[in-house]
Amino acid sequence: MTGTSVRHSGSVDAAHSRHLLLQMLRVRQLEEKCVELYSAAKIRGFLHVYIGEEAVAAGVMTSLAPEDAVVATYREHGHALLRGVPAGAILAEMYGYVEGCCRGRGGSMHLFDAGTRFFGGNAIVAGGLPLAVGLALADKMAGRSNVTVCFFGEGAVAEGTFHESINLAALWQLPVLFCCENNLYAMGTALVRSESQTDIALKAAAYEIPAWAVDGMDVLAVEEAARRAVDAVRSGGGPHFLELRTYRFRAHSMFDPERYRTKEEVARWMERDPITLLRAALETAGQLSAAEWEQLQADAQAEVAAAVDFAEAGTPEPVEELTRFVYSEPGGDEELRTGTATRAGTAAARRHAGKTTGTP
Amino acid sequence: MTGTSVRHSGSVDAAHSRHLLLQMLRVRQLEEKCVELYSAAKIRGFLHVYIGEEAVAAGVMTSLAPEDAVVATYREHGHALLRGVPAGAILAEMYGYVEGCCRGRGGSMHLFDAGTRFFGGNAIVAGGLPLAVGLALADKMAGRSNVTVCFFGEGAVAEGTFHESINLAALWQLPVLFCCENNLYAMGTALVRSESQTDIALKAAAYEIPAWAVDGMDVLAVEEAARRAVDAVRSGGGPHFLELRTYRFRAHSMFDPERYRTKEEVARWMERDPITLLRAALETAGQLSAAEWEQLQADAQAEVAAAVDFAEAGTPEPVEELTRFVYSEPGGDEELRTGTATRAGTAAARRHAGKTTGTP
Amino acid sequence: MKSSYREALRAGIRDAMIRDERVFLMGEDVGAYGGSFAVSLGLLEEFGPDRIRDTPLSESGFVGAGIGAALGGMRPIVEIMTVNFSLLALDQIVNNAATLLHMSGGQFHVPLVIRMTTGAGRQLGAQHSHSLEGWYAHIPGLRILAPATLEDARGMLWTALQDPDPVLIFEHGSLYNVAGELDDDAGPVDISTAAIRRPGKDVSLITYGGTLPAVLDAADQLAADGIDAEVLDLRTLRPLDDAAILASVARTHRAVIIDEGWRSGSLSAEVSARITEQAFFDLDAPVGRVCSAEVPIPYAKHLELAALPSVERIVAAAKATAGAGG
Amino acid sequence: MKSSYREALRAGIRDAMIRDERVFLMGEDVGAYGGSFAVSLGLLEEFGPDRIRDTPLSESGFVGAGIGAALGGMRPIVEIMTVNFSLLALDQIVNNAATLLHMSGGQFHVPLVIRMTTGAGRQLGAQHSHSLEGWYAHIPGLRILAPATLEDARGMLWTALQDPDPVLIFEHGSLYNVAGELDDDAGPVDISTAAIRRPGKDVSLITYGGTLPAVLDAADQLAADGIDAEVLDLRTLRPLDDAAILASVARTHRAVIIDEGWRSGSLSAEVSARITEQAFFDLDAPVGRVCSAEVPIPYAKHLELAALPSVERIVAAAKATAGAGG
Ligand SMILES: Cc1ncc(C[n+]2csc(CCOP(=O)(O)OP(=O)(O)O)c2C)c(N)n1
Ligand SMILES: Cc1ncc(C[n+]2csc(CCOP(=O)(O)OP(=O)(O)O)c2C)c(N)n1
Ligand SMILES: [Mg+2]
Ligand SMILES: [Mg+2]
Repeated sequence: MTGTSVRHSGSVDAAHSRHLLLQMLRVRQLEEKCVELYSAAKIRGFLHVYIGEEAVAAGVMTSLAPEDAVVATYREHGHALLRGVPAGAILAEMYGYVEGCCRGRGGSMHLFDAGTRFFGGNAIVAGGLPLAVGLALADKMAGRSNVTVCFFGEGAVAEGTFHESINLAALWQLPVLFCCENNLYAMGTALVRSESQTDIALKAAAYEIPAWAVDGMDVLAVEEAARRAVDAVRSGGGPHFLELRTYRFRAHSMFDPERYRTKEEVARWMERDPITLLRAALETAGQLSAAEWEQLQADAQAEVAAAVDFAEAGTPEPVEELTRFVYSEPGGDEELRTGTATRAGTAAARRHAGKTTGTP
Repeated sequence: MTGTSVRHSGSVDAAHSRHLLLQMLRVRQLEEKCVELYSAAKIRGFLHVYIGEEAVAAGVMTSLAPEDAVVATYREHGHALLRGVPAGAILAEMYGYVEGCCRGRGGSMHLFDAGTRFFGGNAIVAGGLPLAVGLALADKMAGRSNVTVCFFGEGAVAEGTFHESINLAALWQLPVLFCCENNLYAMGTALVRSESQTDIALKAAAYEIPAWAVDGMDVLAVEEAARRAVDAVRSGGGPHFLELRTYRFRAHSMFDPERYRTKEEVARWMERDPITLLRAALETAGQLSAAEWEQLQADAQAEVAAAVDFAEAGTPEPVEELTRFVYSEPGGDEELRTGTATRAGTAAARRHAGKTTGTP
Repeated sequence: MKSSYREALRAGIRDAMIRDERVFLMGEDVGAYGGSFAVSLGLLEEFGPDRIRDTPLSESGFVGAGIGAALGGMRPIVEIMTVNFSLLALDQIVNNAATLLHMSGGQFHVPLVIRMTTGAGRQLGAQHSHSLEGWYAHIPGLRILAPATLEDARGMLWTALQDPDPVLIFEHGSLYNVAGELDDDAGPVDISTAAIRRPGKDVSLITYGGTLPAVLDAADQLAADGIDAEVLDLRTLRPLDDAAILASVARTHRAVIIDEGWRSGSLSAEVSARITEQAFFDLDAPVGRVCSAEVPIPYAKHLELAALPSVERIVAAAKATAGAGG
Repeated sequence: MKSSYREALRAGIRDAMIRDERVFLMGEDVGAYGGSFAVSLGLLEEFGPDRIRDTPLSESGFVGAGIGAALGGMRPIVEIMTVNFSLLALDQIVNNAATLLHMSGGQFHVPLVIRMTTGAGRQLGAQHSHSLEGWYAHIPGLRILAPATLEDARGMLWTALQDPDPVLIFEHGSLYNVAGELDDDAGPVDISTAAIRRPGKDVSLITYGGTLPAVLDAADQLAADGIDAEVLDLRTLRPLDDAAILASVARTHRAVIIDEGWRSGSLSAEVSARITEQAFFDLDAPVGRVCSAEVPIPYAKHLELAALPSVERIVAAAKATAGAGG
């Protein structure tokens, strides 16, 4: 299937589709709130939102088991949320509070959560790929049938680290699923100005690994491709590669004047908003009533509102603790010695949300 | 022609073939002398010889013009010699004498010569590739129709810098000829254990650049492929890539016990010794008499003997000069401010050789 | 004329592009995006995509290509978006740019300028807040510059481009918006000497780059308390202007060095060691240092601020030094 | 039993592989080739290709994979052939290994050990002779070790593997063939303290790693001239054992630091600055330094030797320090 574009075909369970719609809505609402909070100076630093690309994380995450691992980029709020990191812990992190999923030490670009095996959040383009390779190596050596999913942008493909990582994974037949979120731009650099070979799936296939291009605006297509790939990886098929063709509707970050693309181009892509597309398909099929749609939106909004409350109630870490977490603390803080347990702050955020988030 | 193996076919001028034979012999004799001198502790540090691979440098260099640029690796004595750096200046360099092509500062792995636009000698695997890209960029921006040839081993293909360099050259359509000397091993690491895709030409083609595999033991095939590629590059065809399938007959360096390959394998490849092959072909065609063969050998030997004399007569640089050449010397040493001129020591070696070396 | 530090840098690049056609600017998003910190904004329109050259995300590749282009006779200005990403290009910088002249026995010069943003203070977290210019200053073969003023932001580039050897210019991210008066015809500046930004006689405050404003503020506060601090801006971190450092210490007999690098192995350590070696018997008190806390820079604002040199810490260190010894 | 430094290292790796099945060794040519410096010779045969894992030439990739494997519960030993090539992996080391614990607010530990050869002295030229361990010691989050003795070569690894944080071990190339007696049951050693290798009362010679033998020779020569030098082996370059340094200086009142790094920004500068800061009024003379000349290491033997710290230069510096002040 190398190099061909996969689109979803066939029937899917309506309830499950509505579930996917909710996942995308949750990310959308959270991201819109982040932008709002940034403008209100509640969040600082660099902020990269995922609006327009929700189908990718939503479609991939459903195939993962709790023991699987996820590695993402600096545009990772959605991945963290759909992996199960509570929205409150994410927002509190961006507020810089100790209740944040990293005590406020990481910020927007560095969300981590041991409890859900969410390995970040990496602000070095392509910096997460070797980590994913290593996590998969550990699983393989230990005989565990886990999958490591690694998200990165098409801009990362030009980095040498991409090349080294894919080669290692292929050579050692490691259980990694590489998910390239091809949104056509790396900041202001269009794909045609960064790659001599713009067919990313084809490029990946040159490492002798199965690679498909997928319509990243069609969450059902993404889900189908991801399920197939995750199953293959899990059953010993070695690394797989998905190129998810998507688009970011907003600026790269809060500092981007978007000189490099036209409003018309953005508008054209917004016609393929993954949320609108799925909503329309469900409505056409009579599988989403107006009331149901209202309810999904209300659920997502309620979750985000609760998360804002949680973050607003957060507290700064005492400044005396500045030099903690540079080296591990011998014995020390129980919470921090576990490696897989959920931090107290994150657990509190989860309780505060008052309902399950519906993700694995 | 991507991915297919090129072998020489058709008739070639006998005198020219004998010329190529001589070039290979010159390298062979020089390298054998280096090994001898190393054992005699005249040469120190790391020493990597090119024995078995002579057809590659010999076949490529004939297509180059004086204004072209050459970038090589730590296994570069042959490239330097055939580019026109006098054998005496090369040996004196390895003796650590000021008459060496780099005053003895570089050693075996770092031969440089401004006069022949020989840009090293690079002991970081893949480290020379970006330099080649940059040299070609300079030529292209200045509107010069020069070609930059970059030699590297197949081991370099795994490095991220390879990937970044090929992509840049392809994207910007720069006049570079990439020559991958695929001798199947990177130190002790066999190609199959370093690349998931072992067809290097195919891999290179994934960057959308013309790439061919060539029998690197057949100097005429190499020359034909190189001429074709150099012409294409020079006339604006963008970067080209040659995979030259060859083999190193000796150990990686003077410290290599060669545990990773069998004597039988080496013996099999030695049956394809590029010198023996061409000699046999010429003899069969009645184009190389016994006397002619003796003469070629004698010529090569004489050149090397003269080079040894030259090196033996060398002198160490005064130790007071230790910290020179860290920063450029303002005004200062005329010889060192030119950028393209031949160093006095190198020129002396050339005079000493007492005859032209027969290379461009 | 009124100028920001960013505009001064841009004017410097423009000047160079106009003066010498071998000069070009290359880096990630220098063109279509307008520069990640808007330094090169508008230059693509003026000079075109050949000379304002956007690169893919390939720090090792395009820095190495800059070295090659310099070998090939061009005068490249390579922009690395931030010093954090320069680690990906370090092999090219240390093993090629800094050594080619030497390895070739003086034959091959590398007239390359690399510019990059450095420093913390904007809540960008551990992977975007390094201050590694002092670290780079360890490498022979490189010249390291840290413009702290508008004049230097504008004038250092041209002088650097005249240097036949590789020069790295570090622009502190917190300076881009600093604005002030800059002479219309502000021209090239010297890049080998330190500058006294405030003369004084009681203690030498030695600093550079992004911490200069805080040090000047600290000197004002100290003045109010009757301590007359001299502020020395190193400007060039390699090679260091020992003469200026020693002359200042000879006047004041006390010194505090302030830099944003992590304390251990910081540039401050080197300056301190040199003062000890060369002016030990001039000193009335041990040389002090104010550096960043030894922690990857945290995102949370209050923690980040606590990690960085502050006016308060500088004042306190100066007072401790002034009070010590006798 | 008789052992070389190389054999001691190998024994350390073997011990660790046997004791803990999560331990594995990964790097270029560690397996089929037998290790570029023969440290891992024979281990492939004993432990198989899964645990003695040859990697392609991809320093960034396999070092990063080591970090990932450590996150995933393994205890990887990553061998980088030499420190020179580690520059290609620096982004992974500095931006990931050293920061993940902090960025994650203490959640993710990186129990990774990276071993590499360092140093000059074998005529390998500018790209193969760096001594960058002192440079690495600038980075918070890393622990930096420099075994100089057989005991440390054998024993530091296991202790390093118990550390939940990344540890870098630097093996000086000139030590591999050094041989001597090593206890059969030589076991893990402490990795947080410096060690006095020769007690003395007149001057502290502070060093580590590859220069220790020369410093000990120098101390013998000094003894012949009536100067009783104490030799302190730092062993751990980060974090530094300040207490041991200060205690030695408190006894001798004079110190010379010897390291093979380039002088500017060397580890010696940091040690000097710390002594000045914490023991200024104990000192009878300025702290001295003997480092490498600030030049990419030349190939020619006489120039290389002239660039490196030598017994003569150490003796001279110690005498100058002993003679200074009064
Ligand atoms: C190594 C490195 N270089 C540059 C940057 C600055 N930077 C941050 S995001 C980005 C664009 C990345 O684009 P892409 O990989 O396509 O991901 P996207 O932002 O589109 O999701 C750049 C250049 C960085 N963070 N890391
Ligand atoms: C970045 C880097 N890593 C490791 C080495 C050590 N090393 C020197 S040569 C070599 C093998 C290179 O093999 P290849 O590229 O195939 O060239 P060949 O020696 O076969 O000509 C290695 C691993 C190095 N010099 N540079
Ligand atoms: Mg993108
Ligand atoms: Mg090879």
